[in-house]
Amino acid sequence: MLTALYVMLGLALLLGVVLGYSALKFKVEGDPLVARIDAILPQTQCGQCGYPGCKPYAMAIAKGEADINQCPPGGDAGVHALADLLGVEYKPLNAEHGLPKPKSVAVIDENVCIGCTLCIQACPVDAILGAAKHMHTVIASECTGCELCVAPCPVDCITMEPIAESPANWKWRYPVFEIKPEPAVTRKIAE
Amino acid sequence: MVQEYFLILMGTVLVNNIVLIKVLGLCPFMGVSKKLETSIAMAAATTFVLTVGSGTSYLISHYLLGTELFYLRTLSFIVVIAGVVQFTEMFLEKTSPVLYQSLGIFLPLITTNCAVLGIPLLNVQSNHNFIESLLFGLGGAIGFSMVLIMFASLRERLDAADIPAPFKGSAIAMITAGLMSLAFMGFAGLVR
Amino acid sequence: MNRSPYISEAPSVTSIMLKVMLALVPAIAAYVWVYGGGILVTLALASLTAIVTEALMLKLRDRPVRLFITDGSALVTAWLLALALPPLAPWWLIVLGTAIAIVVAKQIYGGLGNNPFNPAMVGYAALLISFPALMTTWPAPLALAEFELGFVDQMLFIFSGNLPAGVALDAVTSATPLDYLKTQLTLNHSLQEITQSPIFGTLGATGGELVAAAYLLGGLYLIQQRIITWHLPVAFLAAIAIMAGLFYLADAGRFADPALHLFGGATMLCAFFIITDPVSGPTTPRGKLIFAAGIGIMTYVIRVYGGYPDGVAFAVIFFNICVPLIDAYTQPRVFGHDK
Amino acid sequence: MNAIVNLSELIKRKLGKTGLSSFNGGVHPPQHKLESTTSPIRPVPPPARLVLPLRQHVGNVSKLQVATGDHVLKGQLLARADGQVSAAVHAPTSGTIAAIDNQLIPHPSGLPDISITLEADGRDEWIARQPLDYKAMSKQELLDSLREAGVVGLGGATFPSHIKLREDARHPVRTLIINGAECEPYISCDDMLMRERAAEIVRGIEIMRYLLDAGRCVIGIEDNKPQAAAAMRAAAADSEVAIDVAEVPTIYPGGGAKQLIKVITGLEVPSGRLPSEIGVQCFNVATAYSVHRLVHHGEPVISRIVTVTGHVGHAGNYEVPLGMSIRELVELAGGKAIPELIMGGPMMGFNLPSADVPVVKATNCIIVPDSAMFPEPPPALPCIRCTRCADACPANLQPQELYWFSKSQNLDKAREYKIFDCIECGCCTYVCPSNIPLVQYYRFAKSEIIAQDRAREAADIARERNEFRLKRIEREKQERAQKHAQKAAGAKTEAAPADDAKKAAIAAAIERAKAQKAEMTPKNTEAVSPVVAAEIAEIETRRAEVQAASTTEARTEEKQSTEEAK
Repeated sequence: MLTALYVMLGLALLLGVVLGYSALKFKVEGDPLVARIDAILPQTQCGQCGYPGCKPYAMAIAKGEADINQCPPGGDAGVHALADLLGVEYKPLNAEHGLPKPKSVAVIDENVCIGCTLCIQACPVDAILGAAKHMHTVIASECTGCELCVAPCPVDCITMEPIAESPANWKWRYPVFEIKPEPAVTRKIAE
Repeated sequence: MVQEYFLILMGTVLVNNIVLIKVLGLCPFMGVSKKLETSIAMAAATTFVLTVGSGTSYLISHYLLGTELFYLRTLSFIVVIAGVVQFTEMFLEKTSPVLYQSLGIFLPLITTNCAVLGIPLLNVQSNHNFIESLLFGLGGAIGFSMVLIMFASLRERLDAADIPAPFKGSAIAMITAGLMSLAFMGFAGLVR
Repeated sequence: MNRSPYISEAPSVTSIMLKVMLALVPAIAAYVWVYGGGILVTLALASLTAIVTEALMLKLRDRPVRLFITDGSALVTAWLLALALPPLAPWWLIVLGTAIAIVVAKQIYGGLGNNPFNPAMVGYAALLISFPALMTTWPAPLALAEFELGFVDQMLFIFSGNLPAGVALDAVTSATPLDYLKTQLTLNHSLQEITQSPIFGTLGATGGELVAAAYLLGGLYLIQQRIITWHLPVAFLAAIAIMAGLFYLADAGRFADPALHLFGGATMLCAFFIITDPVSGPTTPRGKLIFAAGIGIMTYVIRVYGGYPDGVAFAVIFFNICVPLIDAYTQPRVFGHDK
Repeated sequence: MNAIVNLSELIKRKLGKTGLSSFNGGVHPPQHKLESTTSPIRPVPPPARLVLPLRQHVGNVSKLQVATGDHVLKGQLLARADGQVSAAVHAPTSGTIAAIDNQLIPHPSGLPDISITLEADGRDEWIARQPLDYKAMSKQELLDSLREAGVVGLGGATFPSHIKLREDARHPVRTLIINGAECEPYISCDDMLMRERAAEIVRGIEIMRYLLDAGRCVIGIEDNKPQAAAAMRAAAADSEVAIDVAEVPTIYPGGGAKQLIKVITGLEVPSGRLPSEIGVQCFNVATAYSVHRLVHHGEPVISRIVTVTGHVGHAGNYEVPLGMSIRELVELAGGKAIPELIMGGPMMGFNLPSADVPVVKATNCIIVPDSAMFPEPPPALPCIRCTRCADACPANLQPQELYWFSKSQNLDKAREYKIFDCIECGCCTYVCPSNIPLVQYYRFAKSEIIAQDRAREAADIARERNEFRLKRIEREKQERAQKHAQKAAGAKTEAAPADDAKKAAIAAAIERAKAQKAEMTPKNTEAVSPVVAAEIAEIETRRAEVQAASTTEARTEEKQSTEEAK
């Protein structure tokens, strides 16, 4: 009986030493995962996920504090990508955090704008130009469509306008495959 | 001699394939076969654990436990395997964090993979010597890796197939595993 | 809108399937000549089962029934399975095998174009595992049989299992050459003694060699019609011939000559009709060579060392599993890319 | 059949008879060129109304140079090239600018785009034309005038030619290839141009060759156009420079730039690179012709040869002013009912969204189909992996795999299997027994991948800008804290030499509070000139009015807080 104890003790000690050594040897610094999660996020910095930006949300996911389905701008594809990266099950977007919308840009009605600069301070990507008391303009190409500038405007002069389809950004549609009748699920919705 | 070793290897890889014929280690087989990349990593990790595990287990059961302490076999094997798995985990986390993340829970679960414990126990049962034990472990590991990778590549293709809704996902995977098993049954009798 | 190209020059799927069936006709004729008309009953039964199960599954899956029934793929599967089964197999075995092939191996995976395994071979292997005795009971070629069953007798046998009064089962069946070879070798008979048996004919098997030649003929027609490419049959036959040749050269007393392996068993059927199934096979030229050679080698190994007299079905399914990997690693060089 | 043809070509090449190379696959669709080659090119008088889209080329939209109501002359510049990758647009006849707005353009999207509408005055009055003495001017000047004349590739790609004609010291062009292969069925505009205006084309080629300083010059013509080849050969013989005419085998898509380069030089253009990087440059014959018109006649690109064929009375080639309505053109050619129209050939063309779209620089062919010509294909079946498509693919791709990945929207895999090497020639669909619209799947996958890449790029920029902003805020906070600390330290030494920690802490807290207030005040309102201050006051009153009108309490509070801060 005692031998058995000694044997197990010895084994445990030996393994302990080996593992202890390798724990030191293979110590991981930082979390490279955050960068990879951040790369998937759409960088709208809109805060709809409940975190102050995309990076904080990425950190929260990496820590396991946040779920992967809290980013409406990333859409379904984003959730799929995160699920793939993290090896977890896909889940549909959490409606609490909002629903995906067509990509839009902020447009300032320059007749109404009073130049208060509140929107400039709200913009997470410095995409609004203008000095105090001068009307402001959105750099459309830099605007992420986060809508953070809409609420602070005291005169409600900012509107979100969906990006129109033009021959330059037009996409080919998914070909309709005639042989399949409508799947049962969508038909139910139609009813 | 060489021929015998070859037969052990072939026998464990094909004829008595650990997953499809012995039906061991189904948990990672079903769980980590959704993506080819992940399955290759899992295969490599399991191969390492199995080979090292069966070698050390042989040493322990022969030189440490002998015949009188045989009742400690399962226990000590588990301890050793857990240690090897822990080591693999640390190594992977350092070298490939993404892989580490995508293997997720299945990496520590190698410990409880019945194939990994089963092989050392089968070794003892069939009185293999050290080299035979190693080969048996390696063969089992190759067999496991082979079918895991084949299965993963097949499942990747099935992803886009027009599979009827009730069979999507795990159901078709189980059926596919069954049909794979059918193919491996044809090897029966190749090696006794 | 925007469906360019607006013109097309392609045979339809249906016409491809019909040509495959046409290519099987000589073999069926040879079958009738060698084993009697019973095979026609088997074919009809298998066809009927295939169409009924396929239609049923399409209905359940909510897919257009007429469109997919008329593509002819179910019939091809049924015919191939029927030709692989022993000619006088009982009716329920035929129905069961065809149903497994169509339902499990084909429709559950999504039907035409989606099945990763060769449906006919899945049906065959499932039957072989489940009913080994029935699946290895072959009728003797009419030329060798002690009692010659007529068409009606054969039909009765298929449906009821009863032979005409006074005829023993042994009188109408015989071991297939590959089967006989295997059992006799285990009894330590030498190859020379074994091949004295009349069932071995001139090339491989009395009767069987005629059928094999008919398959070869049909296969050449398919190659000429560009339904199949030469890669698969050539690599497969070459692999079997080389394996058999090497072993035969090494020890002619224990290993049969290549001719037996090429013309015996299901070799020719497999070479031109089974492994050439495009859906479950590889698509790259190099992949096809690897795939077919692999099946050839594995078939030979199972024949010589395995527990089953013929290993074609298992080898085909095994390499079906490998197809995605083979394809992934044999991608040809794309225009403008370095290798 | 293909196999036999390929084999025969292979043998021919092995015997070294042609000195030509070949590419994988290809198909042999029925030619249907005779319909449109029986009569010579017919000139078309300028119509009453022309619509000129500003996006007729690859690259940036041209910059407008005219306004509504302006009167312009034939050949006058309407829109200038914007940047290097762009081309100019000119008036094809004299008249008045009636409108500048969005008009339907011949584009597969069927979407309108910014266009100039020109009402012709019927005088068709030319602007002063000045032929160029190209040997006397610098190459750069010549390139600039090409850019200003709107010369683009007229084979269909409409890539601005001046970029391709620029000499590049790193990649000297050894072989200049002039593409007269015209492999698509039905189209014969290049064929007729070569037959009738071979000498002019050769003049253009001489200029191109001079610009590129190319060592060798080859005109590639498919061997189904013996008349064009003979005409070009005769014209080339008259030229002072050596120009070869190579009759290449007739096989679709042998006229694709990459394929033609492979056939003539045996070189493959590396994936994602330009032909110039392997020392080859390739132009359409019509492009060479427009270079000639510019240099020797001073005429910009205002018309092009268009094949009108199919279900029309007088199928043939027409020299059409750009901007002419396609409906008018088809009616001119004797087309009656126009249910649908195809622009381009039957392999790569597309349905026009309407007959009322203008002829543009890319319009090489208009097909008026009747129902028997292009019957609706039977329903598509699943792919049976027969690999006929792979055998036909000139890019040596595996179309069945690309289809599988595009269909399941597995875009990463599609890219991995090199979907961007697909030239969308349509050979795969042409031979598909299952009638799968393969090319459509690839177009979908490609445009989806491009959109994804753009989104990723935008995200990267947004991330950068966000990080920059966070850093800036952090820096400003630190600077403020530093300032306060200094002030506090100064106050401390003055007021309390006994070093009263408590007082210092309070001072710091006050400073912090002030700082917070300051932060709330927009920074850029400090130190304004009196004029601006007056303006501020004005805006303030206006804002007060606006806010008085608003009912929400929160807003009033906000306003108060801002005003307090001031």
